[in-house]
Amino acid sequence: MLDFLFYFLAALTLGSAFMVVASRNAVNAAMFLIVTVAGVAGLFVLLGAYFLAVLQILVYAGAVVVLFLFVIMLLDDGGEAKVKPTAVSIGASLAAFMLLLLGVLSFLGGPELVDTGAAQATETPIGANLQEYGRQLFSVYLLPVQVAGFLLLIAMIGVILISKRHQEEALEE
Amino acid sequence: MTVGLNEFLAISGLLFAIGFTGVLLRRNTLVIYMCLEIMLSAAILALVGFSRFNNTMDGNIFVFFIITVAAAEVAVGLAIIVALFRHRQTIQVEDLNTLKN
Amino acid sequence: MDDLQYFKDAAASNEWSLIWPEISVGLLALSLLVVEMLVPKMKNRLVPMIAMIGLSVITVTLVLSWVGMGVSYGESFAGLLFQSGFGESMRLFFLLGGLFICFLGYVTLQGRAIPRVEFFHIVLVVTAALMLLAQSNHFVMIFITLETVTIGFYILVSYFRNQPISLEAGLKYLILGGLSTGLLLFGIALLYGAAGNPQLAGATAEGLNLQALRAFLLNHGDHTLAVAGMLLVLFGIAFKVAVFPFQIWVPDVYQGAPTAVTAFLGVCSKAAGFALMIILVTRTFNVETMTSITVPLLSLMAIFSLLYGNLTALTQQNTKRLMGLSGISHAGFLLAGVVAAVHVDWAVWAVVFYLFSYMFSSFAVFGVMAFVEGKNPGEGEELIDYTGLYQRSPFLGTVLGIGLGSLAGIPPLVGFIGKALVFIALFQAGLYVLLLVGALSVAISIFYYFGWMRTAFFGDGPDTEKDYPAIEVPLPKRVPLAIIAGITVFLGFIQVPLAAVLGL
Amino acid sequence: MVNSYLLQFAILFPLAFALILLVGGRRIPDPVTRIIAFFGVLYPALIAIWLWIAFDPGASGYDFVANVQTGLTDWVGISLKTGLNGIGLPLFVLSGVVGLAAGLHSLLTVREKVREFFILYLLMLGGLMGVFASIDLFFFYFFHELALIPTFLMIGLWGGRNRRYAAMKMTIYLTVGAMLSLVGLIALYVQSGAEAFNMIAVREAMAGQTLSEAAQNYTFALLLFGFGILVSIWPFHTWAPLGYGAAPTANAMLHSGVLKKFGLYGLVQIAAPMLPGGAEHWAYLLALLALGNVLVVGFITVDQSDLKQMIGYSSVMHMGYCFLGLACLSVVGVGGAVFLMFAHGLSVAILFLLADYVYRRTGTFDMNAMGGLARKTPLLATFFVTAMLASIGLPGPGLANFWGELTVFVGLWQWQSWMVVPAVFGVVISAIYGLRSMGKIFFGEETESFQKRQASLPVIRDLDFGEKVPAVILLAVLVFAGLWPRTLSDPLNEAVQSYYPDQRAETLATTQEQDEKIVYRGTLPGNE
Repeated sequence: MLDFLFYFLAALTLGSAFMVVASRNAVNAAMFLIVTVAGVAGLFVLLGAYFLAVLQILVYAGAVVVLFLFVIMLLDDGGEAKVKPTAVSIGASLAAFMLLLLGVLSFLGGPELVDTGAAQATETPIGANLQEYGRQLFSVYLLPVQVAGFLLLIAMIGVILISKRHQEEALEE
Repeated sequence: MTVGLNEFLAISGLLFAIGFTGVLLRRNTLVIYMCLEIMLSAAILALVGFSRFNNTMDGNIFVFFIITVAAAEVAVGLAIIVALFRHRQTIQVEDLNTLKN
Repeated sequence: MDDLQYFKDAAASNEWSLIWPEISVGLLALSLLVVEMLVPKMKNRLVPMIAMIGLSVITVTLVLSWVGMGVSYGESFAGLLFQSGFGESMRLFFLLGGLFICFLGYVTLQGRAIPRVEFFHIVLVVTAALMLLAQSNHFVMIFITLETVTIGFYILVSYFRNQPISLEAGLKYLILGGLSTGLLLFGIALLYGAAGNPQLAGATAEGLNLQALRAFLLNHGDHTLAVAGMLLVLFGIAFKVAVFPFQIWVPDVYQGAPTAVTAFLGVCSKAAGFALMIILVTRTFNVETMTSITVPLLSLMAIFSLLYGNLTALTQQNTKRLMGLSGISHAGFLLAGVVAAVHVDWAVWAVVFYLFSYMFSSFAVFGVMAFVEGKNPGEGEELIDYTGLYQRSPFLGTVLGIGLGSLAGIPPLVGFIGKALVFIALFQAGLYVLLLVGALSVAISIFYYFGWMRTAFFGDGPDTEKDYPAIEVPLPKRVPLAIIAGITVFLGFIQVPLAAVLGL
Repeated sequence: MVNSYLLQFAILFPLAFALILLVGGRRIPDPVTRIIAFFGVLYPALIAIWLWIAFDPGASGYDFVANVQTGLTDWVGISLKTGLNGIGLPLFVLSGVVGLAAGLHSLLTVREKVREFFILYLLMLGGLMGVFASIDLFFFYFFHELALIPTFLMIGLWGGRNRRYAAMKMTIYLTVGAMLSLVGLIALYVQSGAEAFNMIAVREAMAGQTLSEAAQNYTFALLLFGFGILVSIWPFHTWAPLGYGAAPTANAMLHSGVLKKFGLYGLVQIAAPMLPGGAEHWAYLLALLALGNVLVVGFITVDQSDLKQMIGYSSVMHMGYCFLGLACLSVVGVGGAVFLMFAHGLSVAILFLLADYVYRRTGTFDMNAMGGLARKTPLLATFFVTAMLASIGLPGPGLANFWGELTVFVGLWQWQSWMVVPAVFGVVISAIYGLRSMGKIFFGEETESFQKRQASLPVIRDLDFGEKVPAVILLAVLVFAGLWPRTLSDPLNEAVQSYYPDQRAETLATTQEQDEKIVYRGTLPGNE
């Protein structure tokens, strides 16, 4: 059952990711992005990272993609159908894709990794639960949390700054 | 389940590759941005997978930070795209050609 | 009770006093927002002053604290940070950088209908993040500080929100920055996965900690995942420092960004990347199985950066793009120094010295650019706009001459010392090809730097149909530029102060 | 002890005065600028002459040694170590004297952008004093570049016709040469394994070991071609006449008279003694190139009708003799080369100076458009003839040049006898162009074009006091050195003997079976 779920989620994730790249329409792309994100969240569940799965759904599907959709509606761009990608760019992209694929396959074929599959964990050995997150984030990782706070602050300020309509500041001096 | 780390890594690698290809291939900046998010998701998936099979918590915590940052990045990025659209009425990459020699 | 003890232990290892400069800069950044609220009428004059004075005080205090109390070394924050002489000197570097960027921002933003306070706030936050970045010893710390810096730069590059050129540069930086973040993260994930693999002897639970990672790599430096991860991480950073072939974004972004931001990007962001390079290449990945890959790879990247940057800069007419392209060749020099540092210990200091020299000389040039440029996008940025600059403002002409001369590596300016140190390190490391390419690229760079100088100094030729106005620089604004130019000259003769800082 | 500080002050004074002028900005009125600049050029000259007197002739090593830490010692062993030995002394004196003369000349003649001119001039002078006073290899190079950069700027800003092209061409050539020599110096230092980057330490380190032949050869090649380009070795000489032709007089004097000797000095003091194997390997090629300087450039010189260009070419040509002396790698040859460097520096500086005087009176450098100047300006003619004869190397007033060339020939005779023939033929060439130029400018009838031009020129007068002073200073030192060479040749001999210990002895013993004792321990003129 779990195996089936894994393959189902994997197919879902990859397929919808592919559709994000392939779909002409930005709205469709965003929709498929939601599916991708949900698929990844599902995989998180399989990996026992329930909290991250919830976070992924909340932040990505709930906020990020909605933001995307919002912007797409707002901009109402004509779509990119008119401009076809050039042969060169397609070729380059395919080459890059093949290279990456090759890389992925080659390191998966490495002897060290094949063994790791044995390191199966049937129960949940690491406390990937909320309490453990709390402990870690507010003790060992307190400094990065503080920095992240500043990061969010400047991101917020930046968004307000950039998206304000041209309400000109009074010139002093 | 019989599915091991390798399978998760394969998914992650493929996801990364798809995202990367999208960044190179697409012309719509919004879609490019979505592809970047796919790449990030791929990295996250790899981290969570490793974290699970290596039995260490660090990877999970790292993912927490990554999601936080990604959200902030998207907000800033979309703000820039919207602001640019106001001036240019376009979000296609090839129209962004004011900067040149 | 158990939990309480847990937090107590963690709190004991978080020695916040060690990072007081970063905390002070952060608080200073917050205080700017408060000032804006409290005295909205005065903010445009008050805020830059507070930022600059605050940063100066922190800088002086930092230096005094070294003299008075010495420097502490070793891990702190449970291994998130690692205090070292290198970290201390980079702290000073970023403080000085932030200070001068505030000045440049003050000059650039003046007379523009654009909010000011946010600029200084973001610059300060980015500065604090940069300072932490240089002391990081943990991938979480590296990632979060690097991202703070990057997001800060997304905003700063597109700061002139009413100029499409600035927004366009911001978008380009955003996309390529996102790409590099992706590469970096995937690389980190692979390294983490390899290091924590319970099947391997010597696996570590702390795969994100650089020391633990290095201990693992000593045994398994040739592990496929580890090597792939290392390469991805290096490529991700290569985007930030803009070395070949990850330099494509540079000219556009440099041109579109406000001049103060271009300077910030060209100096501090680049320095951050190289600080990471030093931390990673010479202190983490410096195991034999990995250096056999990194040294040839980075050498090649350095060679191509040197050649690409210089050759493309030769025909460049836009000064901002010129600074960007020549910056690529400087990145090549720095990267060459990093490669040398793999073999020669003191070469790290050659790189840091070069960074400092690059900062002073670039700031001298950017400082002049901020005064020459006009208020409209693209105005006063072409080489031709510098025609007869010396006649129009002897002060700016002199500062420009000093800055460009130092960038070109001409004695007696500090840039020459930096280059010479890198050369010596390269020779000691046996990297003769790099050395020769470096020497060649110095010779090439003379063309465009001198071409610029020639326009500024001898620019009384036939192409002066347009009457260029004289530029008046009021005395208070001269002082920072004069100090920077003075340091550039002084350090060319006597390197004792800088050497003392680096020798911590 | 005090004298050691004097050496550093000789570098510091011009730089400090330049700084004062720079910081003072436009607030400093012109007369004050000139006074400051006057002391800036006077002090180094006085110090140079004082150290000449105070130098211990018996010292075979360095005198007046002082060491200042600049901060790089811990990493790469660089510190500002200064001192003079027998090879450095003549050149240090040369820079002081020529610097004074050229400075005085500019003080009286420069009219536009006075402040900028003297800032650059003083920078250049400080660099020059530093070049020959540095024991540290790094600062040796550093000061050379310090003196070089103002040269480019001064040519670009105050130069004559073709100045931009000349400045650019010079910049390219000299930068390439300088980079090559820097790489060579670094190669030398790192391979020697010395703890400090100075001549003494490197020499000691090199004495304790022998580098592989290949390493010696390529390191020496880097230095040879790097330094060679800086000294305008044939066929890399084309920048020199062009540059001197365009340069303001003071620049041409300082650069051709003193700064150019940097490369030769580097070869004599550093490259050849520290890399004997490499020197041996390249000596023959060097000698051939030097003959190219003497003959090829010599013929080109004869063809010149532009006075300044002609002097520029003749200076390139005479460098050939210095190279020839160096290629001998014997005490006699090298000693002669250094002595010739000194003498040539003075004589070429006078010639450039006098060329400027001629220009002021005739309004042209074209020798075909002058004539008969001797009748109106007998003193100028006397000076010119004297200087030209000295430059040719005839005995008499130019005794110093004569000693130098003669010694080079002696050294050459002992090494490759056949080369003496073309070398002496070179003297004939220089006699031809020298005499022709005298004839065209000063004797014979005034040409028509000159007569026409005179209408628009001020009345031609002979040298006034201000013009006499620099020329007299230079001539006096030249004559003094010619009449009493011991003061320079004794220390020189000491230094050269310790650096070139019969390197050729073995080679020659087999080929010529002569008594090396007499030949190679030969003494320099005035030392009997």
